[in-house]
Amino acid sequence: MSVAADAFEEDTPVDEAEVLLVDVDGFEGPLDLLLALARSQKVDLTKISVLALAEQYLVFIDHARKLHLQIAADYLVMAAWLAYLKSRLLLPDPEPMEEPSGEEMAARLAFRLKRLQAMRDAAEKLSDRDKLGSSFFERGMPEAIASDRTMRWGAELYDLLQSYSALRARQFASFVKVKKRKVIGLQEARDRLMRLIGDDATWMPMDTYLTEFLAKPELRATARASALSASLELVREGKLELTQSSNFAPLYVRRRSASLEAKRA
Amino acid sequence: MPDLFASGSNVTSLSPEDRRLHLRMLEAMLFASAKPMSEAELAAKMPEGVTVDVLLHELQTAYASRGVNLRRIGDCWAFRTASDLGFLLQEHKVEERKLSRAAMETLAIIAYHQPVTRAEIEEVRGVSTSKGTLDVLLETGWVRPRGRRRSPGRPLTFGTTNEFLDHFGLAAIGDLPGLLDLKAAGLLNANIPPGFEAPPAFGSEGLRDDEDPLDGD
Amino acid sequence: MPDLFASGSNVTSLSPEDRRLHLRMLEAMLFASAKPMSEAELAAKMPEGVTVDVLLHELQTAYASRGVNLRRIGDCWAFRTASDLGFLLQEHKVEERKLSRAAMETLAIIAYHQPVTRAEIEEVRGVSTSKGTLDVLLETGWVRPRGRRRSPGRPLTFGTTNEFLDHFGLAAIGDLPGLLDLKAAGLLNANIPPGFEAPPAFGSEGLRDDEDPLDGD
Repeated sequence: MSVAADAFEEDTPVDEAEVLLVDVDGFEGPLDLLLALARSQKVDLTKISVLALAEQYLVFIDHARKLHLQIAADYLVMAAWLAYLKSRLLLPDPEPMEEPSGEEMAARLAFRLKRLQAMRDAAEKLSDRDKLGSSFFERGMPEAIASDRTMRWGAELYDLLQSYSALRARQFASFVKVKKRKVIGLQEARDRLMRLIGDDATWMPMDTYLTEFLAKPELRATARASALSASLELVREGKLELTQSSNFAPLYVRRRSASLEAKRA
Repeated sequence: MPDLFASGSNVTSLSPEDRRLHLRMLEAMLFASAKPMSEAELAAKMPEGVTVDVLLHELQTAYASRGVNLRRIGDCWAFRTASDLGFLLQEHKVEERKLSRAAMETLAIIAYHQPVTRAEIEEVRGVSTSKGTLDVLLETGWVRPRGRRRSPGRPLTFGTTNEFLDHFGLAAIGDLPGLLDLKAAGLLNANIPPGFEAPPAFGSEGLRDDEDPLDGD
Repeated sequence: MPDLFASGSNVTSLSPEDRRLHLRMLEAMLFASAKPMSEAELAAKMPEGVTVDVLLHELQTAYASRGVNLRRIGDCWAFRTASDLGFLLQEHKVEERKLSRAAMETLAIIAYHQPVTRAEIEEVRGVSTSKGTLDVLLETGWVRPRGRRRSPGRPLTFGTTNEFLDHFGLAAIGDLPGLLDLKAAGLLNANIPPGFEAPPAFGSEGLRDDEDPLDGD
């Protein structure tokens, strides 16, 4: 519940690394920054100069970069877009193209700024309203004469959604547990091979030494993989020999005779 | 519309506006209070020198013929339903009871996975569902047996009712948020493994291919 | 004392006694319940054929100048104290959890743009909605999923509830402050409305309608 409680105060930053100077300054993304800059032009939002605004924004971002501040990607995307918009506004529009004209792009941006401002004003007006429980009140003594009582089951949609998501979240956890397969480690495979092969210098299929694992489908892959890796290591150390008649044919293994001789010597 | 307060004053020393305001103040306080209020309590909130008892009697007279009366209870005052209309409140004494967590979860599973058998519910919840839980849900009227699964034992399948949609303000079962929606709304914190979306919620109407009607047995 | 019900009837087909009884019944039910009651709930308790909405409007007018007002809340009605008397009732004040600026902004967008999808909310705000913001709004009970947009992916749409109207003292969504102005200005559209003027771009060639040439100084 602490997450929800925090959200009442402020949206919680997702990642420390994303906390940037521009965010620290209290901006909630490029549009918010643009709106603040537009207001600094101190004119009616319908009369802002989008070109001047684009320049202000680019200067702001440039300044932040000179201070070697990390700037979130969406601010940079907006900067690139505004630089493009600027060029479209300054240069006469070329032949009519597929994409909207500079003027149309500017109008679109101005519209979004005005709409965001309108929603902020609306939020403020809502907050300022007389509200239930603070300016006006419900009946303090709702009447409930007891007798013949019927029961009504209370449940909100929120409760239903909350239960279902909590339930599913629990399952994701167990889902992850299932994925944690048993793995035969390299060391385990190596010890096993050495132990089972012992002094046997006859060629035996590698699988012979793995029968116990191969019986279990979920262990087959890991047992083969680690046995192969371990045997390669043992070959390198001069303790085993491996052979195979062709691609994908069974792999044969035996104790290396040289080492046997060496041991006997 | 004639005004309740337009005339009949017996407090002549005050301007009509003041008198009107004082009556409104008393009305509001008596309405919002969680218990009957004494004259002293009321007077403490009124401008000095207001004769509360005179005003209260005036209000009492005004409300005497109404659906709600101002009643004197000991030395306190409270609004009460007119006694001849008590029969109307039969349903308001309804006691609202919260569903248990187990019942809420079972309801959610039935809503999202319908048609679903009891064994399937238990599999999703990971615990066996007590008989009482399903009974409670059937009692709410939000859940109903839909049919029988065409599988060994022909178990009953459960689904939701129109009352369920009504209660939760949904136009159709398909309007229940899916897992991605729940996650987007911040309700689901877990990572959703790929391919683990919510099962498609089927309409509560009609039987599925693997279901038989209830009266078929 | 003049009687509230003595005249001004617009239900002439009924006897004055019947009309008076019906008004009393509505008063009693609405006074007894702290929660808003729907017209359907009220009508269910009334004799058949009674036009509840006419009577409710009549009651509303009668109570308009009183300490307690009858408020319409969507398709529901409830008695609430007059908001200018809130100062008397501070002891009943409910501790209100303060919504963050982001949550308030999101709530306003949902209220004014409903039905609205999460992607549309994000488009208006210019940022992705943090996890938990919608969750908090759903938990307040002021916001609910309404349905799904008929577009690719069938995203969930959100809207406000009757509790939202009740809390902010609105009779209907149409009463949201400034709603008509915003609509007229095209600011509730997803797309730029026709005729929304492109603001003058500095340094662009040629004069605009609102400019005069710099003549010979």
